[in-house]
Amino acid sequence: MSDTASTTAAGKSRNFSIGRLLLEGRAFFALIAIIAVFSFLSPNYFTVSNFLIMSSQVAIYGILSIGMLLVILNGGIDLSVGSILALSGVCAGAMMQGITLDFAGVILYPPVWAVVILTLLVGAAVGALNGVLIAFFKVPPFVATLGVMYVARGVALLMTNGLTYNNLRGSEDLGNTGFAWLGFNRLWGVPISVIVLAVIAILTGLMLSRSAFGRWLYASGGNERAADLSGVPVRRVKITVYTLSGMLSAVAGLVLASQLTSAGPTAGMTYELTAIAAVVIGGAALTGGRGNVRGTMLGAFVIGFLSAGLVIIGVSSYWQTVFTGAVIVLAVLLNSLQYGGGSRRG
Amino acid sequence: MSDTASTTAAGKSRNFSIGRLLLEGRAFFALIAIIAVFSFLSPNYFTVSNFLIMSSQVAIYGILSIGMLLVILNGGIDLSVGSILALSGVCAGAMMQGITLDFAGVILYPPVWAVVILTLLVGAAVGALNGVLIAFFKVPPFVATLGVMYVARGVALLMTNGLTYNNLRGSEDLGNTGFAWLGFNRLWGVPISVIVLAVIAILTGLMLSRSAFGRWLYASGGNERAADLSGVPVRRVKITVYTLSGMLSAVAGLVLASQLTSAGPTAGMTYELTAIAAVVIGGAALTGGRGNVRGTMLGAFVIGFLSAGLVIIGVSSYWQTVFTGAVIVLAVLLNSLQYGGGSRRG
Amino acid sequence: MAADAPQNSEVVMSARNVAKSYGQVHALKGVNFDIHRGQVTTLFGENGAGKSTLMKILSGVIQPTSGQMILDGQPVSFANANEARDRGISIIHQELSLAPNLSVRDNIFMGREIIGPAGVDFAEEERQVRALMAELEEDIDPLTPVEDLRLGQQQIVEIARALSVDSRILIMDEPTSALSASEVEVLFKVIRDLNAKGVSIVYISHHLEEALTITNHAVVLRDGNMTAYAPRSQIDLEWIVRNMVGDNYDLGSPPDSDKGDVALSIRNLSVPDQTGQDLVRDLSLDIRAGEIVCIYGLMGAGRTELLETCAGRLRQSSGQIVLEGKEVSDLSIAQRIARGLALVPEDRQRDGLVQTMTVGQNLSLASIASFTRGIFTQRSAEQKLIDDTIRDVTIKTDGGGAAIGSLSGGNQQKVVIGKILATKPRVIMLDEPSRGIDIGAKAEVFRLLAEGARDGLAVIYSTSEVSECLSIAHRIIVMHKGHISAEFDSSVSKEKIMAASGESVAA
Amino acid sequence: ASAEGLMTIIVNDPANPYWFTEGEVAKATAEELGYTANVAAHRGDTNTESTLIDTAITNKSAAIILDPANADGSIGAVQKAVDAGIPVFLINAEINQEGLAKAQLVSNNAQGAALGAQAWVEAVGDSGNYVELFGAPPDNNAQTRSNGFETVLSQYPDLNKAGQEVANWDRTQGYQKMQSLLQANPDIIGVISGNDEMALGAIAALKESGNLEQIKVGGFDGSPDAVEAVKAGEMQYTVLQPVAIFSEAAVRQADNFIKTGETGVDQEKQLFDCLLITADNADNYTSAFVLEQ
Ligand SMILES: Nc1ncnc2c1ncn2[C@@H]1O[C@H](COP(=O)(O)OP(=O)(O)OP(=O)(O)O)[C@@H](O)[C@H]1O
Ligand SMILES: Nc1ncnc2c1ncn2[C@@H]1O[C@H](COP(=O)(O)OP(=O)(O)OP(=O)(O)O)[C@@H](O)[C@H]1O
Ligand SMILES: O[C@@H]1[C@H](O)[C@H](O)CO[C@H]1O
Ligand SMILES: [Mg+2]
Ligand SMILES: [Mg+2]
Repeated sequence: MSDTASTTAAGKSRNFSIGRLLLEGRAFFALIAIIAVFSFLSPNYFTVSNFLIMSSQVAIYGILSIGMLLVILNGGIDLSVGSILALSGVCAGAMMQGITLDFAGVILYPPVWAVVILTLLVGAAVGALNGVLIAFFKVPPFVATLGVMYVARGVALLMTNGLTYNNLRGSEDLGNTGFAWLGFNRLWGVPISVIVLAVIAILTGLMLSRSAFGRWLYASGGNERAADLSGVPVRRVKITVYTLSGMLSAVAGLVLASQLTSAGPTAGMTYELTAIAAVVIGGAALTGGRGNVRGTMLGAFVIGFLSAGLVIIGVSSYWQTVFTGAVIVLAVLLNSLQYGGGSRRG
Repeated sequence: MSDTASTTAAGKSRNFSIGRLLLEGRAFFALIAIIAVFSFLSPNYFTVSNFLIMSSQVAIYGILSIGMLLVILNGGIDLSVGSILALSGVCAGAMMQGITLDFAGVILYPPVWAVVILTLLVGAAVGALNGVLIAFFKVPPFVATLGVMYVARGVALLMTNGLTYNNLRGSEDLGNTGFAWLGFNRLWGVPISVIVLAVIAILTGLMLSRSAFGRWLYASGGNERAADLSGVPVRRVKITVYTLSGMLSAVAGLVLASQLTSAGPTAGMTYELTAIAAVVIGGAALTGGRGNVRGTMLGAFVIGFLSAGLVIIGVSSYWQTVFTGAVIVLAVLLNSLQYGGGSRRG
Repeated sequence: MAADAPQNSEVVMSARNVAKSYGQVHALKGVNFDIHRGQVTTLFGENGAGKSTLMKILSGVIQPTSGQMILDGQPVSFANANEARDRGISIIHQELSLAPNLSVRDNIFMGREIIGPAGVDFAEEERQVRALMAELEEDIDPLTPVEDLRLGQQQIVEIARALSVDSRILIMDEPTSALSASEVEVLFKVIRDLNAKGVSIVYISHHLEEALTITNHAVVLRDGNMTAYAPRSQIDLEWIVRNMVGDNYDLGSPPDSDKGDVALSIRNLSVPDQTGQDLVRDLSLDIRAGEIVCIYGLMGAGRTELLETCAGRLRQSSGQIVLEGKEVSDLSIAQRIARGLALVPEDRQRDGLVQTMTVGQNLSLASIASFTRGIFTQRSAEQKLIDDTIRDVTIKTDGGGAAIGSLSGGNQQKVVIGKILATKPRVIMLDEPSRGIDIGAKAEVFRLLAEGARDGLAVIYSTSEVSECLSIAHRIIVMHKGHISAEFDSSVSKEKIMAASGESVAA
Repeated sequence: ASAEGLMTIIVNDPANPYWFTEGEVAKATAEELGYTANVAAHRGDTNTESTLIDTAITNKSAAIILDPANADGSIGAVQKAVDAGIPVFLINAEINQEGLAKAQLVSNNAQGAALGAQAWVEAVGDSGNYVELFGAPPDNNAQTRSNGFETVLSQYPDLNKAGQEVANWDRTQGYQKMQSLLQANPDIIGVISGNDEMALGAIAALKESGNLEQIKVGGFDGSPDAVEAVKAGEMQYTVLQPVAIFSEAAVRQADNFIKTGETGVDQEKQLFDCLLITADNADNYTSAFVLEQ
C-alpha cells in the first residue's frame, strides 16, 4: 500500500514542509485532536509542566519504539523489548548493590558510568542473540523474540528471586552516586529522559536518512534478495538492528529504573505491544522498508498523550482500555481510507 | 523456507505414513522428548489420569490455536483471541445470572443451549469485526486485532465492573442448569473439553483438506493476488477465518468458564502468544499458506505437556518461564537446522 | 487515428473506444479491438503500450474508465474475472499467478473446485490435470508443489489452467517468456487445435518472429492508442517494428573492441543443488576485457547457477573464480562488486529492485560507498550519480524521485542495469537481460553493452533466444546440463546453436 | 470540582474484588467528606504507578490514597508525590521505608495467616501432606502470609508440605497449578492458599477431579465469592481482611491531615487485625468484606 510516510530515505527530507507533514497526516492530526480535546476537558492538561511530565512518560515508550522501528523497517518484529528492559534494569540494580567477588572476598561497587555501559552491553547482547537466531538460524523473528521474551523475563526473575532492587541512589562513600540523575534531573527545565529520547531520535533519524547503514536497512527491508545482490550485507544489517533494539531497551530500562529509583523483574510487561503500536500509528509498514523516526515519535506521543489525558480527566481504567484500542485502529484506519482501499497492491 | 509440514493441502494426506510424521518431525520429537524426560523425573507423570488432566488443560490453548492456525494460514494474525475468550466468558456469565428486561420488568434466564449459542455469536461477531477491518478497511491484521484486543477486554471489564461472575451452575427452578457439564463431565472417562477439542480439530482438518474452502484458504495465504485472479473470494475467506477464530475463542471461553464455574474479565491474558507459539511450533509459516491441524495440535501439546510437567516435578515458576521460552525457540530452530540455512531460497 | 478493423471474418468479441486511466496515467485512450472466431489475434506493442491493460479489461479483471465491449453482438460488462469466465473468456496473466505452496492440481482448480459427495473430488481433478499435461506433452506430476517447478514449468501450469476452463476466448499475455523453443512448438500445436474447435485466441508476445508464425491478425498498440491493424497476409517483421516503435531497430553487431587480458577466469567450477546434484559441472571459461560472451541454453541448463556463483550468491563445491588474476571465491557479494564483478539478475522483480525505494535510490544502492564520506552520504554526489546514470542508460522517468513501480518493465530493467553499471564494473554478468522487454528497449540494452565493451568492459550475458546470440556477442557458449556443450564465434548459424543446446530444431 | 478538592485513589487491579472494594470504599468515603475522587489502577506495574502519581500531581490532588505496587519499587513514586507536597496514605501493602507516607494502613497479614493456619489445622487435621498456593512474589503480602502459615503448620511434625506453586493471586492459574499439583501429589489432604481467588481456582480443580470431599481448602481475603463457597461447604474458611475498614480509615486520616495537619493517629504503620470467617459466622457477612461482629 502506498505510504507517503515512507520517504525519509535521503533526498526527500529536503522537501520537508508543513504541507508534507499535514499530508503525512493521521498521526499528526490524531495528536492535535488529542491535545485539543483534553485541553478542553481539563484545565490541568494544557500546561508546560504537564507537557514536560507527559513527555518524560513518553520517553520510555519512545525509546523502545525507535528500536522497534529499526526492526520493523527490516521486516522483523521484536517482542522481547519489555523483557530486555526488565532484565537490564535488574542488572543495573544488581551492580548498584555491589558485585560480590567471592574468591577475593570483596564487594565491588562500579561507578555509575560503568554500570550504564555494562547494562547497555547486556541489552545489546540479548538483542544480538535475537539477531543471530534470526539471521543465522532462520528462526522467524516473531518466534525468536517470543522465546527470548520468556527467557529474559525468567532470568530477570531468577536473578532477583522475584524481588525489586530498591536503593539505586548509591552512596558517596562507595563513589557510585548519580544514578538518579537520568530520571530526576532536568536540563534547561527539560527532564533528562526527554533529552535522551530527543538525542536518540535525532541520531537515529540521521542514521536512517544520511548513512549507508540507513540505506542498507531500507533496502533490505524492502527486498532482501535484491539488497543482497546489490552488495548490502543483509545479515550484518539484521544482527545490528536487533542489537540496537536490545540496547535501546536497556536505555529504556535505565531511564525507568532511574525514574523509579528501583528496578524490578516484572517491569515492562506488554510494552512491546505499545512500542509496535507507536511504530505502526507512525506510518511504518509491518512488511518492512517503510517508515521513519518522525512518524514513530508522533505515534509514541499519540499513545502517551492519550493515556495521560484519560487519566487526567479521570476516565475509568476500563474505558481507558477501550479508548486505547479504538485509537490504535482509528489512526491506522484513517490512513487506509485516505489512500483508498481498492488499489491493486491490496 | 521449505517446510514439509506444509503439505496438508489435500491429496497429500493419502501418503500419510509414519515416515512422513517422523520427517514432519520436530514438534513430534519435542513432544516425545518432553514426555520421556518428565516420565523419568516423576512417577506421577506417565499415568492415564495425568495425561487426561494435561489434555484438558491443553484443550483451551488447543481450541484457540486452531482458530489461530486458520488466521495464520491466511497470512494474518489474531492478537484478540485472549480478550474474546474473556468477553465471551463474561457474556455467558451475564446470561446465566439472568438478563433483566427493564421495560418488561422481568428477568430472563435463557437455557444453557441458548447461552452457548448466543455466546458463540458474540465471539463470531467480534471476530467478524476483525475480519471487516482487515478485509475491507485494509488495516493490517496485527494492528486491527491489537486494537480489538484492547476494546474487547475493556468491554468485558465494563460489563462486569471488573468483577467475576461466580455462580454459573444455574438452578433447577430456572431451567438453566448444565453449564458445568462442559468443564466437569467425562464421556468414556475422557473430559468433555478434550472431546470438544478433538471434534473441532477433526472438523477443521477435514475442512482444510477436503473442502473447497480449505483450498481457498491455502491459496489465498500462499498468493492472495493469484487466488483472487482465479476467482477465489479472498475477502470472504478472510472474514470467515477471523470469524471462525472469534467463535473458537468463544468456545474456549465457554470451556474455561465451565471448568472454573466462574467467568472473569481478566481471563485469557497473553493466551494469544501461547496460541501463536503452538501454531508455529507445529510447523506453520507466519507468512501464510503453510501449516496443518496435526502440527498445530502437536504444538499445543508440546507447550501444555511441558508446562504441566514443570509444575509436576516442582520447578520454580521462574524456571518455568525460562524453559517455555527456550522450548519455543528450540522447537523451531530444529526445523531450520534440519533443512539447512544456506539455500538460495533464503 | 485508430484504424478500423476490416470485417474479413466473424468477430466474437470486440472493444469499442475502450479507455482506462489510473489517475494521471492514461493507459488506454479509446481503443477498438476485434477478436475473430477460431483465429489468433496478436497484440504487439512496446512495454507500457497498454496491452495487458486491454486484456485485463476484456477478461473482467479491471473495468474500463469508458467505452464498451460487445460479445456476440450484445453489449456486456463484467464486474470481475469470474463473470467473464462464466461467459467463456479466460486469461493467462503476464505475471505468474500461482500459489507456490499448492500442488499443480490445486493451482489449476483453485476457485473452480470439482465438488463430489465427500468434498472436493481430488481424483477427478487429478485425472483432468494428467490429461492436460499429456496434451501439452509435459511430464509434470499433478501433486508436485508449484514452488518445486522451474519457471518454464510454472508457465505450463498457467497455460494448463487456462485450457482447463473450456473457454471460447482464450487470452494469452506473454505465455512463452520462460518457455523453450520446443515447448513453444507444442503450445502452438495446441493453439491450432483450439482454433480448429472454434476457440478464439488473443496472443501477446515480445518474441515477434515467433508470434508471426502463429498469428492470423496483428494489432499494434502504441501509447494507449491502436496504431495499426492488418491480417497476417499483409504484414512482416519490419511492418510490426515500424508500427510499434516508429523506427526499425536491429540488435546490433559485435563491436570491434580491443580484447585485453583475461578479466574473468572460471576454472573447473561445480555447483550443487540442495540434493547434492551438480547443476554446473566442472565448467571452465575465460572472458577477456572488451569481450562480449553470450551463453545460450535451455531452461535448466545451469546458466543462472553459473552466474550467481560468480556473483557470490551461491557457493561452488569445487573450482576457482579468478578476477583479473585474483581468486575471489572467498569474497562476499559486496567485495566482489567492489573488485568490479557484478551481476544483473534474471528476475528483476524478485532480485533486482527494491519496490519500496525510488528510482534514484535503486540506482545508487550498489555504489553507496562511492558517495559516502566518513559516516554520512553526500547528497550532491549521490544526485550526480543518479542523474548521470539516468542519462547514460536513457531511463524514461521524471527524475530520480519517481516510484520504481511507476516505470514500464523495460525501464525497470534499465534501472537494474544502471545500478550495476554505476558500480563501474570490470566484468558485468547479465542473466537474461531481455526477458519481457520490448524490442526497442532490448536494442538499447545491447547498445549499452557494446559501448561498455568498447571501453574495455568484459560482458557475459545469458539468453534463451537464438537471435539475441547472433547480435553483439563475439563468442557464443552453449550450455547443456551444467557444462559447455559447444563454443562458436559470431558467424555461426541459428541451427547449429540450437542443435548444440539439445533442442529439437523444429521446422 | 467540589469544595474540598480532589483525592486520587490508586489501587492495584479492580478485577480482583478485594482491590475493587478497596477503591470503591475509599471513593465513597472521600465523596461523603466532600471531595471529588478519581480511582485509577496500576495493575502491579511500577511504571504505571509512577505515571498515575505524576497525574495526581498535575491534577493538584489534595491527597493520594495508594495501594503500592511493590514494597521496594514504589518508594520512588511515593517520594515524588511527597516532594510535590502531596500527602500519601498507603493502604493494603507496605513500602519498605518509613517516614515518607503519612500513614500505612494494612491488614495484619502475619496475624491473619496464623489465624488461617490454625483454622486450617482444625478443619484438615494435623497429619498428612498438603500443598500451598503462593501469591505474586513482588507483593510482600505473599511472603508474609506464607511465613505465617509456615510458623503455625511447622509446629505439627506430621504435616508435610509436599508442594508449593506461584499462582499470582489468579483464579485460572490456581486452577491449572492445582491440577498439576494433584497429579504430582495424589495423597494430599489439604490446600492452603495465599488468597481467595487462587483458592477458588483450586476448588474448581478439586471438584473436577472429584475429591473436594477429601481435600480441604482454606482461603484468605474474605471476598464475597469465597464466603459463598464457605457457606456451600466447599471452602473451610477464609481470613477476612478488613479492607473496607482501613480504606475508609485512610481517607478519614487524609481528611484530618488536610484540615489539621495531623492524621489523628500516632503511628505511621497501622495494622488492622484480620477476622476468621467459617461456616459458623458466614451469615454475619453483610456486604463485601464486612463482617458484623
Ligand atoms: N494499476 C496501475 N496503476 C497505475 N498505472 C498503471 C497501472 N497498471 C498499468 N499502469 C500503466 O498503464 C500503462 C500500460 O500498462 P500495461 O501493463 O498495459 O503495458 P503493456 O503493454 O502490457 O506492457 P509490457 O509489454 O511491459 O507488459 C503503463 O504506463 C503502466 O505503467
Ligand atoms: N528454485 C529452484 N528450485 C528447484 N530447482 C531449481 C530451482 N531453480 C532451478 N532449479 C533447477 O536447477 C536446474 C538449473 O536451473 P537454472 O535456473 O540454473 O537454469 P538456467 O539455465 O538458468 O535456466 P533458466 O534460468 O532459463 O530457467 C534446473 O534443473 C532447474 O529445474
Ligand atoms: O492483600 C491482597 C489480596 O489478598 C488480594 O487478593 C491479592 O493481593 C493482596 O495484596
Ligand atoms: Mg503487459
Ligand atoms: Mg536462468
